[in-house]
Amino acid sequence: MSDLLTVNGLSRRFSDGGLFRKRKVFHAVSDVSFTLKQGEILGVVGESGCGKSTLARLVLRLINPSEGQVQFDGVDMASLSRGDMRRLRQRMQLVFQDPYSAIDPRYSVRDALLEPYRVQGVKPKSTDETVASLLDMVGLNSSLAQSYPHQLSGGQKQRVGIARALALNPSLVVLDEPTASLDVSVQAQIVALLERLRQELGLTYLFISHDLGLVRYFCDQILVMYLGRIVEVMPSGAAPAHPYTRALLDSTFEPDPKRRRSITRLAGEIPSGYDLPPGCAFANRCPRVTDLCRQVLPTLTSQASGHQAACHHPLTAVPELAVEQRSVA
Amino acid sequence: MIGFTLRRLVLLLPVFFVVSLVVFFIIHLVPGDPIDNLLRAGSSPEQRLQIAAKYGLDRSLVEQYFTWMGRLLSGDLGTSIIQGRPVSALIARNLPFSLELGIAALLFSTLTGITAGVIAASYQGTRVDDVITGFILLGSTVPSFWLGLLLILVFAVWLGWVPVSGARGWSSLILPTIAAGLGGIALVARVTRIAMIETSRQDFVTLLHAKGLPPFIIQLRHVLRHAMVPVVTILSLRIGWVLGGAVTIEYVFARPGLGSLLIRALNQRDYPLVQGCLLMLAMAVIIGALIGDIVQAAMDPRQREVRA
Amino acid sequence: MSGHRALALLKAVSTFKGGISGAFLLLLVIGALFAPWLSPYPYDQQDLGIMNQAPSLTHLFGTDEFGRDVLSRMITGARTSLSVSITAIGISVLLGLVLGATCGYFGGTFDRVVMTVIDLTWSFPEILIALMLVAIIGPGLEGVVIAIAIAYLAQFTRLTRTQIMSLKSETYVEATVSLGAGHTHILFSHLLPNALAPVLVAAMLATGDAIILEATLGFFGLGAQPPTPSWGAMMSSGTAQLFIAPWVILLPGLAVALTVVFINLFGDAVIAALDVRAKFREA
Amino acid sequence: MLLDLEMLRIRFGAFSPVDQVTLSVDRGQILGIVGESGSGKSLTATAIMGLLPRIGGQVAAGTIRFDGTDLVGLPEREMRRLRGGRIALITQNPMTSLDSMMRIGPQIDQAARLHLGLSRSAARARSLELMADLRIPDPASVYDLFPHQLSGGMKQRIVIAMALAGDPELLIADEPTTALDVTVQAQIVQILVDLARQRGLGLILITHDMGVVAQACDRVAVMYCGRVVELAEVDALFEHPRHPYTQALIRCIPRHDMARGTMSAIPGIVPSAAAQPPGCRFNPRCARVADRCRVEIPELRVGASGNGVACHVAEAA
Amino acid sequence: NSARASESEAVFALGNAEIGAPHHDPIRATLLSTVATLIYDRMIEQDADQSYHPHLAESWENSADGMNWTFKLRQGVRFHDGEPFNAATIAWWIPKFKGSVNEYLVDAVDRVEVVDDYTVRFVMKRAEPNLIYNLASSFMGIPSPKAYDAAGDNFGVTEAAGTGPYKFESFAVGQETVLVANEDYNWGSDLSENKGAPYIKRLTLREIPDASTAFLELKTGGVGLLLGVPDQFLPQLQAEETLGFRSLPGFGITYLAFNTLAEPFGDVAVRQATALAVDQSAILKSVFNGVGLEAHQFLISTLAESKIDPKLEIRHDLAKANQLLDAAGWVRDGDGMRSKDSKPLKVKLTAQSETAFKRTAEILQAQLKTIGMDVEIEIFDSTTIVDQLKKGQHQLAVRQYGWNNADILDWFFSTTNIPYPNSSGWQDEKSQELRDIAMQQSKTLDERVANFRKYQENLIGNFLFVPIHEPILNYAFNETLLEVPEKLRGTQLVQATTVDIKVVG
Ligand SMILES: Nc1ncnc2c1ncn2[C@@H]1O[C@H](COP(=O)(O)OP(=O)(O)OP(=O)(O)O)[C@@H](O)[C@H]1O
Ligand SMILES: Nc1ncnc2c1ncn2[C@@H]1O[C@H](COP(=O)(O)OP(=O)(O)OP(=O)(O)O)[C@@H](O)[C@H]1O
Ligand SMILES: [Mg+2]
Ligand SMILES: [Mg+2]
Repeated sequence: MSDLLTVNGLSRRFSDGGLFRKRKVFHAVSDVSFTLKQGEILGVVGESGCGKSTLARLVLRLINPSEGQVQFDGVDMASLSRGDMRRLRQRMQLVFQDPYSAIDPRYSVRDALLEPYRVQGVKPKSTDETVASLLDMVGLNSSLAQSYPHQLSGGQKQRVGIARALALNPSLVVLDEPTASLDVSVQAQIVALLERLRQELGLTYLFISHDLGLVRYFCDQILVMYLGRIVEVMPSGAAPAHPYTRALLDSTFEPDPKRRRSITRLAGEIPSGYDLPPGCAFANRCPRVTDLCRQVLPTLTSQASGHQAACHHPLTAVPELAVEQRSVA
Repeated sequence: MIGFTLRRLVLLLPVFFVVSLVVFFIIHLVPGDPIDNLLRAGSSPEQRLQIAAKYGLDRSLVEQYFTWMGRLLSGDLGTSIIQGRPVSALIARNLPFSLELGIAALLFSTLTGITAGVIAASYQGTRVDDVITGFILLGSTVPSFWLGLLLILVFAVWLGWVPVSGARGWSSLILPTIAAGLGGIALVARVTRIAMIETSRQDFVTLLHAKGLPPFIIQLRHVLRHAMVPVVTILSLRIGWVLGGAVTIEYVFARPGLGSLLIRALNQRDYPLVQGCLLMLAMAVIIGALIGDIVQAAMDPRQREVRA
Repeated sequence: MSGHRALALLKAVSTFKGGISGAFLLLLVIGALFAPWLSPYPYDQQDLGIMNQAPSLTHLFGTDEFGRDVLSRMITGARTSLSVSITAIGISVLLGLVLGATCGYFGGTFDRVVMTVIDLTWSFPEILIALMLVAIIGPGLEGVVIAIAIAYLAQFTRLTRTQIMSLKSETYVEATVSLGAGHTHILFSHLLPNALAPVLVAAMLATGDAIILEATLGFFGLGAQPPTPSWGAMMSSGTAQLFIAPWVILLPGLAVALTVVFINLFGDAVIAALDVRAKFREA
Repeated sequence: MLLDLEMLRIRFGAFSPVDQVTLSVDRGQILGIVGESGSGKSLTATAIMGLLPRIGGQVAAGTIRFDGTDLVGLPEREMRRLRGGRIALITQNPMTSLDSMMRIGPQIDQAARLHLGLSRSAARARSLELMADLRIPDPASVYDLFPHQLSGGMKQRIVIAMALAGDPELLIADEPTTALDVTVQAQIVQILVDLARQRGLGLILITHDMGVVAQACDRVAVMYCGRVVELAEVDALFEHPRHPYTQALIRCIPRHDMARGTMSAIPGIVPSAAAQPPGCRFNPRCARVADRCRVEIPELRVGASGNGVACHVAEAA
Repeated sequence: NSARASESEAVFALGNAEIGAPHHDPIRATLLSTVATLIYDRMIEQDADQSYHPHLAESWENSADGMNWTFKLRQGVRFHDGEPFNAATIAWWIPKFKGSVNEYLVDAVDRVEVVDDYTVRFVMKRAEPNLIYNLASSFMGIPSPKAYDAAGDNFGVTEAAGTGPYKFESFAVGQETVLVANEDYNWGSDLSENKGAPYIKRLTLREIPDASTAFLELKTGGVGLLLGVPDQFLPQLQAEETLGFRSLPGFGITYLAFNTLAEPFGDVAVRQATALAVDQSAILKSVFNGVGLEAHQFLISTLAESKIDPKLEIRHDLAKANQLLDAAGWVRDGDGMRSKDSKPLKVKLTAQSETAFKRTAEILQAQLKTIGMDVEIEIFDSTTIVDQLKKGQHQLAVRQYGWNNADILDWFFSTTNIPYPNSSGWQDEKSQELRDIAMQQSKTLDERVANFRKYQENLIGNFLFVPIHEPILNYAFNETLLEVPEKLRGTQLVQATTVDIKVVG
């Protein structure tokens, strides 16, 4: 499989303030590199504000990076003209977290589905057929074409969002927490739909989520982000090497009362992206922290094949955990 | 906070320059000149030239502007051509009256408007809401000059409670205050009402109710505080209106004031006086907006944080 | 008009407040449009023999100081008052949309400069702006129209700008960008149409205020040139009339008040109707 | 029983988004209410708090018995005495649950001053104590901060402290962790569970996360379209879910040990409030639907064990 | 209510034309209110019939060649600041006008010679019979030299001192002036009954711009006397039982001005037709409520110069007007409007925004329609109108002047005053010759009268204006508060009458 997407040293800073106000720099994404092979599903997990959506926007070049490059199918996006970039957008699409606001409330489903063609100046053979087949593809009844967003349920809206993203036959689909605002039963439907579409259309997914369980279920490879940085890259089934990933995993509640277990309590607060500590950003909450962590930024190092962690004291190296444990029940 | 204020004040300098430019050229766009208003039947053409020379009106506009600006920077607003007195003195004489009425009307419309807005919001969707909104609406549909006359007729002529006109003592301030403030009530009440309703939909209000606090405490101590932010914004932007907007009221109630001074000056093309008044108003407006920002920042801790 | 905007209007009209006020406004507009046919007398026909006569069967609303029929003048006056305020607000809305959209969409220094100036015009008493403009432009309705337009420009610019700024961060706008859309498409297919509804409602309410402002300017002798009547000019045609022939002044005053009240009621009904839709969207 | 809801129906004008809600919770017990969005969880909580009139609703039928007294029809004054005192509420979003213009401390004090009649300083002392109990670092300085200066997890702890300030016997937490990060979420659930256990509070934990239910609750009420479809001990529920909806719900939770593509989904969509099907509301989506389900509304029958299910098929089995 | 508060207090409301005076310094002023006449005495007083009466000048004499004026001054007069009034005062005073806007008043005076303590002689640059008129002007109230020089720019604002019956107490610009009686006063003029201190001990003069407000103040007793009642209010006031009225002959003329340089008014026939179409009586009735007089010539009727040949007076004559237009080639079209060479008879009528002007314009519009003239009204503020007149942008204009001297003809029609104030653009050798005679070659008052009559007859024959209305001055007072003499003295209700007004009770 070829590399569809190559991201290299991508960073994005937001600065706040102005002429007369103290300037503050916010590191939303720092030094992120990865490659995504054709047909693969790459998962990105991390907590709110860690830069997942920013990464998605950078990858799609909806915003410009402060540093680093993104190569799509071998082409550096920075080298493209505005027009070329707009044309390239046909090949990479985005599905949003919040289906409720992803469609213009004044657009009917039909309008929304035809918008990609309008924007790209492509004329579909038959508009009615196109709309019908798109709806069919995402498992919606074609009678919904005349509906407006407020007449649809969340799951239906998300399906429309997916259909719109697929209208122009993209190769890459970035899914930015596509099920986060949906109920579990609907989430299951959407995930199943995404899986089917991937197989039918040979899509490549960059799947963003805060739910490690879901990502582990759905993705081939997982990027774990913490405060804008990748802390771990791991194959979906592997045991985590980074204490943060471990904590994430421990924080998910198993839907099984028989497996009630202790929860790792993380001390400390998530630092603000404005004043990041010099060392490992997780240092103040990490149970394994040493002085080294506070001073030196750990880089991604290989743990096993296809498994990297940015940690001075990765978990596989020390199997015993000296963590405060408490029983829930 | 002080730093924030200072920075905003520094920003005022370019604005001041632009405003002065606009003010100067606008008044000179108006046809006619002050000399005709100065000369009476019987005077000679030489006299006209003499006066033009005396006030520099014979020079080019650009030249006049720089002379004016030069004086301005040294704190001199110039001398009124028609009245022959320093512009600053004329403004100083009229300003207190404008302030008195403006502030009274502002207080009146703000207090009444907020009260009405709070009550209407508290009884949202009921008869009470309808009656209050309707009443306020009616008050704002009558032009103020009109209202002034009617108020005089009722309260001064028929009932004899207050003097008909003039600017002596608080009793003569009552009717002008009402006439000038009534229109503002609608604005304030509307904004207050909507802000209150929107605020009461927020989660924290639900939680306040869940704490068992009496509704009126919630409305007054919590919801109103939030609702005041947009009200303050609106009011701070209306400061110009406070100083110069009561022209019709001043006219009807025979009160002096900046508005009347400015209009008379405008009618007589008394350039230095018009420029002085306009500049003063513009500055008041800008400073009003600044004060509004500061008050808002003081009220809302989130803004305080960002700006500190 | 898009489907649900029509729906909102329908909804507004179907309420009690909305129905009554809508009917009144409709009558008013019809009256203004067909003024020459509806007026019992030519509005400028003087008859010094019947000066200042109280309302009677021959002159339902009485006569004025030149013996002209007040009813006829009020019907024609509705035409002037409405067209002045509607034109003024129309200009204001158009300009406000353009300025507000540009400022809100592109932001930056341009935005800051424009908004400073705009705020200044807003904080300045309308009456002063109007007096200066009329002095520059000359007498007649044009000056008044432009003055009113400028007086309300800030309101619409601000409103549009706020709308555009908040819409700009809506997900569906980003979705459009990710489809490869350019500025034009985003502005005209998404931002402006969505920003329009609140601006139009505000415009409607402002039309009422503009009628009052026209009246106030009439007080200073600005506006309609005699013998053209406007409600404002009639109301302020020498307050002496108040004591001699009150109907000449009171009736136009009443017309102004009623119109403004009904415009506001109708606006409220429309807002309520739109609000329902917004809630629906949330659900 | 501390709280006992029986056949509660909530009405908004002509339609009743919540009906046939029967559930109960005892002191020291944690009851989970799960259900998809719009299933009526929050409305039920609102009804218990007596806050329905504020949003224009009313209890149309049924009883809400709190410690023996029926809260339905209780005068507002007395309801207000309970609210924030013996019954407390925690809402979903800590970001918007605090008055952003008021300092943290006084917001916690309010309930204690109102319900316990404490003086300003006594209330303050108590608030600081509560904050310490909830492991808020340096309570004295947090006391004087404004909400925006705190992180989400910290804010939610403040909200909990606020709820505890009136010394409640019943605590209703309406999705207290949904808006929080995964790692923080775990802490908050932990805190609530500890509270129920240590203070002997009755806790109603409203959530849509079966994981939370499994890990934290003693008993569960599963809601679908405004009705409680199943009421059971937590172990029983997960081991032998009786209602087809409960069964389906458990099956669509992704687990890391599941192979991709093995997760099953519930077909169809939740019917809108305006277009509820006749009979069992789940019937159009139910895998085991019978003819009877399409016409006859199944009633929730609570047995002696306190468990029950509202399903014709499950009952027959 | 201050007017009732004390027996000897009163409040007057200034007339609309007097409002806005920035100070009470007669030398610098462009606008003076009644206040000035109360603080300062003049050398000569003029009565309602335009006759002259001694005041601070007990007598005066003009030499036969008109080049010397000798004045005998009243003795025992003191300024409010205690300074004596004498010949030195006059010698200081007259040169003060140099460079002021009022310089023209004493322009003809070359120098003032002090003959003795109470006699002064004005040596003239040229003969000026009108000097006596000028000396009676309110701008010729005499201030105290000492106070004047000491106060500088503040004179008339924060302080003022004259020899008049009232002393200055306070002045709030645009609002009110408070005066107190000068108890030492015993040099009242011939025109006053009361030669001593005024009866009203404390007098407030308020500025109330809105006529309705002023009316209501009078009615409620907030004001005792209105100095100038707008015509529209008169019927209303007359209906009030507690109010009393006095009037004085007018001080000016309302007229329709032509621009002879703008077609079609270059044609005397059109001007004449227009003039004859104007029905003064209808305007008097509807606009001015029957108050005042119809005007048929250009000067106020109390001036001797106004008594011209009655045949020349401009009077309504519709038939003749139409005849004239027919003859001039203006034919009526289908809609009744006229045109000539397919150029419609459509003209602009400029008017000021004040009610009386606007109404006059409206009625003129209707009247001119009857001769087929299509009139479009344009309302401007007064300054803009002056600007338009100066630039000759007008065609017809409703104007009014306030002047009680025949030399107004020179001001408006002399070639030297083109383009303004001679905005009619009138340039005619014969007219100018008559003007020169009237203005420069009249040695005595009688000669002056005769010369001006001839001058006016010439102008009227050229139809340079349409006289419309001669307003009279109306005063209303509250009879429960004040007692006002039946007969008012002076050209306006000023000092002469004020000192005779008593407070009731
Ligand atoms: N345009 C912007 N200007 C300033 N700051 C921004 C901007 N966009 C994002 N940020 C900041 O960057 C950080 C990362 O944001 P991002 O939306 O990428 O997070 P996320 O991981 O997607 O979070 P979530 O799970 O809540 O969606 C946030 O703290 C956000 O405040
Ligand atoms: N104020 C209201 N007026 C009318 N209907 C309402 C109101 N509030 C809620 N509803 C309806 O009641 C139903 C249940 O709402 P509720 O908020 O209890 O759901 P929920 O289970 O809490 O959902 P979520 O998980 O999204 O919070 C919804 O379908 C909603 O449409
Ligand atoms: Mg995101
Ligand atoms: Mg809920």
